[in-house]
Amino acid sequence: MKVSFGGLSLKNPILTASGTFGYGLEYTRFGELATLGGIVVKGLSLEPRVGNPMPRIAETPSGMLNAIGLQNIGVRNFVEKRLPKLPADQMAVIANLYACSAEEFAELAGYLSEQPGVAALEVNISCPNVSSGGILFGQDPKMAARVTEAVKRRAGDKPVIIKLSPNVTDITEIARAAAGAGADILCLINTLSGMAVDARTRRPRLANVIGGLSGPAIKPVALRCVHQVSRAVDVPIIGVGGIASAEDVLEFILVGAHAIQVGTANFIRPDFVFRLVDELERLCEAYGITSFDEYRGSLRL
Amino acid sequence: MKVSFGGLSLKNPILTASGTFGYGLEYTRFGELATLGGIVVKGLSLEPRVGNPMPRIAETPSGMLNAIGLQNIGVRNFVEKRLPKLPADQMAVIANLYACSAEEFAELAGYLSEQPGVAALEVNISCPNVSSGGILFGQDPKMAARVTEAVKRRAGDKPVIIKLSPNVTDITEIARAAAGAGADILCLINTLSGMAVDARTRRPRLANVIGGLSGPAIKPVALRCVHQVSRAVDVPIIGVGGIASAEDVLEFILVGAHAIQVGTANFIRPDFVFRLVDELERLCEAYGITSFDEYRGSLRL
Amino acid sequence: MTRFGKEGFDGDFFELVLEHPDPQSPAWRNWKPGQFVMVRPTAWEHNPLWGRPFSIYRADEDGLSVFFQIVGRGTERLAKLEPGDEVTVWGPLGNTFAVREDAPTLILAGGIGLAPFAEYVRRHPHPENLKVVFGHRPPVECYPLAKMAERVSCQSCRETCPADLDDFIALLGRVIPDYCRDGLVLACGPMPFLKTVQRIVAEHGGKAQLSLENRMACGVGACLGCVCDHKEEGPVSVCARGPVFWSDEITF
Amino acid sequence: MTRFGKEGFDGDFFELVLEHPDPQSPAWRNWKPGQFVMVRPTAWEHNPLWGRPFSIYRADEDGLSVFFQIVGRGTERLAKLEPGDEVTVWGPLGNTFAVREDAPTLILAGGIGLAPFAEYVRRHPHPENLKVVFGHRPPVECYPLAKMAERVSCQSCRETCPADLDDFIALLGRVIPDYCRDGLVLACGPMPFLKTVQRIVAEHGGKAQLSLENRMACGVGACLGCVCDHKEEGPVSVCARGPVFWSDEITF
Ligand SMILES: Cc1cc2nc3c(=O)[nH]c(=O)nc-3n(C[C@H](O)[C@H](O)[C@H](O)COP(=O)(O)OP(=O)(O)OC[C@H]3O[C@@H](n4cnc5c(N)ncnc54)[C@H](O)[C@@H]3O)c2cc1C
Ligand SMILES: Cc1cc2nc3c(=O)[nH]c(=O)nc-3n(C[C@H](O)[C@H](O)[C@H](O)COP(=O)(O)OP(=O)(O)OC[C@H]3O[C@@H](n4cnc5c(N)ncnc54)[C@H](O)[C@@H]3O)c2cc1C
Ligand SMILES: Cc1cc2nc3c(=O)[nH]c(=O)nc-3n(C[C@H](O)[C@H](O)[C@H](O)COP(=O)(O)O)c2cc1C
Ligand SMILES: Cc1cc2nc3c(=O)[nH]c(=O)nc-3n(C[C@H](O)[C@H](O)[C@H](O)COP(=O)(O)O)c2cc1C
Ligand code: FES
Ligand code: FES
Repeated sequence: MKVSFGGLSLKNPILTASGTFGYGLEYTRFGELATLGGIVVKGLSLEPRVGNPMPRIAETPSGMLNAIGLQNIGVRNFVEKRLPKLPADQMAVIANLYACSAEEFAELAGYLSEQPGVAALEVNISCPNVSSGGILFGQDPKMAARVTEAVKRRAGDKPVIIKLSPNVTDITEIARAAAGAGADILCLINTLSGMAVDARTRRPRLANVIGGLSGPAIKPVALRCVHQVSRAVDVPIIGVGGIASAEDVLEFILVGAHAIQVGTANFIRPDFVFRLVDELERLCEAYGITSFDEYRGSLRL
Repeated sequence: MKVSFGGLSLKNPILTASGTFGYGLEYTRFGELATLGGIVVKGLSLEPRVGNPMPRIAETPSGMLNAIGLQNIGVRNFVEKRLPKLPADQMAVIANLYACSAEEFAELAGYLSEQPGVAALEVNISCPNVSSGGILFGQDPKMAARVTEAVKRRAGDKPVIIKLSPNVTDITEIARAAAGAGADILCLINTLSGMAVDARTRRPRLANVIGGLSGPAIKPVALRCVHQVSRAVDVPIIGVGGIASAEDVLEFILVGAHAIQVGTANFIRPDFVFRLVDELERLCEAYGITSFDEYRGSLRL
Repeated sequence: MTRFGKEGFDGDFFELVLEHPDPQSPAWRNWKPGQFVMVRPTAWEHNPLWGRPFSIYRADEDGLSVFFQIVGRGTERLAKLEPGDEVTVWGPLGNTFAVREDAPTLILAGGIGLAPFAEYVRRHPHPENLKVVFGHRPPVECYPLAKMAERVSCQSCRETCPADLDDFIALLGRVIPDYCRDGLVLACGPMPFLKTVQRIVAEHGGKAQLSLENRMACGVGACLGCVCDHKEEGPVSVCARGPVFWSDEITF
Repeated sequence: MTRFGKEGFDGDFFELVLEHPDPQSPAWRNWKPGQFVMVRPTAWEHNPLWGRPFSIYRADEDGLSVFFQIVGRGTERLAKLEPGDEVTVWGPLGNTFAVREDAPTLILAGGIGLAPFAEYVRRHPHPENLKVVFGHRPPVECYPLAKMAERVSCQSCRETCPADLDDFIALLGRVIPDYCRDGLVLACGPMPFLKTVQRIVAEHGGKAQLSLENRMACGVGACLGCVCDHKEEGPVSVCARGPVFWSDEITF
């Protein structure tokens, strides 16, 4: 089940998605972290952040909306207090970076590049660029390239993963920009922009009004994005979006992903991702898949 | 339940969405067409079209993908053979226009503008512009404006509805372009671009590989789009995307829609939309909504 | 629309008996074998999204029933329905098999494709003109063949290994020609089976009707999701123009 | 993870009895009232998506049970579970109510907020120090109050019109102060109720614990979807840091 790509080497292709698995430690009572390919921790900023007001989450058909707003303990707290408790020598601990300017991103990268326990840096560019009036980094190829370069310059030998937003006219354009700027790996997709309201009380269901849609509902969009990007660029891809079964994992690999992340499905049951590792093994056997390298991108068109 | 906007006057705000209700006649055995606000017929092109190869549809979590590819009997066949059988004097028959160039769109509009039974023209700009190498009209504000103008010029006194694609970085930009070019009404959203594959056979589930995602899964995206556009332009909006209950109808009106369309939910049961009219009436009563004009856009932010 | 009773055949096979939606309506009083219904339990909410099409197996005062096999998510859930669970049913939908009272008629069924023929056989005024050839993988007891065999000549052929399939195809090659002169061939079953029937019938210049089982969403000709290629009319809805087609009308 | 039995109280109230997931584990052997479990039937697939949090009502060799009221989609479906249906349960989660054996302790419950106190009362070594004040809308028989009243003094107050609510608030205003000197107040119920308790306790300088019922997705402190505002720590997860908070620690 081992996979190696873009400078990352994983026991298996299963990672947890940022924001849905805390800092990993929340799940130690439900399974053995070391059995996973790795985990991506909640988006880290230079300073601790309090996030958005409540309510922050809403259920939707086969999915959910969140507007957590990047509440996190800050990158230093993470490195000092959480990272040492993670089995970082047995699985990949990937830091997810959240910032509002290319400089902040670079600073985060510089700091994290020196932490031996961190296997890679995942850059969340689905965040507003304060210096461009709130347009998201991930929605503009030039800005995406600038952030990628800035992070890459300071990341040392850590692989840099750029996590793309699906809320764009042409995701391959952003992917090309990030790849051109030196991204080692692309991760897609982040959440779709969505909203929910209560017709009776006339209130939005999220205090932030607009939030990110995730879960099985968005799987068709995520698969399409991975498929398109894997044909457009020559950079390995981590697929994420709606994965809720071993069958789903294979679908993402089939359209070109090297590894996948499980996000919202962690809420279906807390041991979901641990069970998924076993299920994937069984399913590969059932389908006669002996090599992910052979299977990857083998979609018959 | 009556609503009037943009030159349209409807018995109630409930329409059926293009491509999901045939030419209306398929449903006469399941309900009284005249009880609906109106119907939008399957996309019509100048000449009959055969559409895409099979398979064309796939089920997804709380949704579906389609790649019908605009199979239709052609606009003349529709006007001559189907339109006369519809109760066009008792509900709005809206023609949905499909073409691959602004000229074709204009020609369709010109022909339909002379048909008394047609209440309005809905322009599907989620189609590739052949003369621009396949970019969708709906993904470029300039092209969207050009099509709008071309149709508007030939539409006579028929209200022109521009139906927007959600597969864009900023839907308000396209909305502004269409509004600026004279659209009487905007309709949103068309389907999200998505795909599905079979991990075992390694084949795409749609012969066309990529298709359009619809159904309850996309409702949060549709609501967000209607919310954003209703704040950005001063043109009335028809909301569509995932509506599957009277509660959903109210949600769209709450964020600013004047009317709504029911698409995929017609497949839940063929009398769905007929029952919805009654349910909406009951729900308005339960929630004490006496005027849609008061309720519309009254979301408490 | 209706309520529910259920009779388990062996293993994965079920007769789902529903309250008859409307026995007195003209459409239902005149229904004929080959037609189908869309079935959708209310509890599905929007997942699975679509109803599932099933041939009408039986429809009388006692109820409406379909005979189905578990093959996926939808049928698995149908098999778990409990009496009292609400089910939406729409139909009768589609067209019907031809009946040529005096013509020797060969019925070819593959697996669950047997379902529409149960009533066809029961109704046929001259059962002596009918012959059923039935190919299947699960044991024959899973299917309602015994009842049919009381009225007409039935031959069944079980596939347990790939070689059996060749045998079955050879069998088709032997029987079909006899019905290609002045007879009628009717077939329902999986796609490869229908293709074989189409080929053999074409080779012998016979007349056959094939019932297709394309995936359906609306069931009423509105979504164009279920089309097949009609030689003259182009893509036509299997649900509305079919599900039964003359073998030489369509290309697969 | 577990299987299921169910006992309907009046109307919309149910005790859902599940096979105990793991009675011998240290976490379960040491569980205390105030803690909760996440409950999610397997058949939900991904709709509803999240498990639902419920206070642990009872947990012993005979099983694990929660006491719930139908308020929406999830609880409606829970009420329809049949014995044998598979349910995923994770817990015990969260923290617990304080126990001050010798302090006069006032238990304030609004509606279904009574659930966590059933076991609290049963376990308390000095029931004579406990008093329960219970506000509710459906008839009191819907709730498991009678059993509690065998052990401790209970006063209940039904709200049938808006004026009753004022009466209940007045009652709270009269009883709470008595427990504000050297006593303890524990409260669980709807948000407006908790706010009232918080205000009155603050006015009288007392100590109270409030159990919050925020919407939850993960239940384990990972998603940050359920946070409340902690005066010192900022937003904290109700599922992991709570659900029980000292009244003066948090702002609503
Ligand atoms: C007119 C008509 C009459 C039918 N009559 C009967 C009947 O009497 N009894 C009966 O058991 N079945 C009948 N079928 C087939 C039945 O509709 C399918 O078995 C059912 O829809 C499968 O649903 P599912 O959710 O269990 O399978 P899914 O989970 O949707 O699919 C499971 C597997 O079956 C395949 N599959 C599903 N539906 C079809 C299809 N329509 N065509 C080809 N492959 C498919 C899928 O590709 C997949 O591999 C009929 C179909 C049609 C169109
Ligand atoms: C720690 C904890 C312990 C709980 N203990 C119990 C218990 O013992 N017994 C019991 O019956 N309930 C308890 N609850 C509440 C219970 O979780 C909700 O009633 C349930 O999740 C509702 O699910 P639903 O799908 O039926 O409602 P939904 O359809 O999701 O919602 C229906 C309505 O209820 C409201 N609602 C739903 N959940 C909450 C919530 N958590 N907070 C505020 N409003 C909500 C919604 O806004 C909506 O108006 C507890 C909650 C928490 C967090
Ligand atoms: C509650 C929640 C919090 C999230 N927080 C982050 C985050 O901090 N950084 C990030 O890059 N993505 C974040 N995401 C997005 C997920 O990592 C993932 O890209 C997305 O949810 C799609 O995958 P899924 O459908 O499997 O959940 C969050 C998602 C959820 C549901
Ligand atoms: C099978 C199918 C065919 C469709 N055909 C058309 C079409 O011809 N023209 C068009 O503008 N939209 C078409 N649509 C899009 C719908 O009109 C609608 O915008 C979309 O499905 C979202 O609404 P829903 O979620 O209620 O289905 C089609 C949708 C489906 C599912
Ligand atoms: S299923 Fe919709 S046209 Fe046949
Ligand atoms: S429910 Fe996820 S943090 Fe509390």
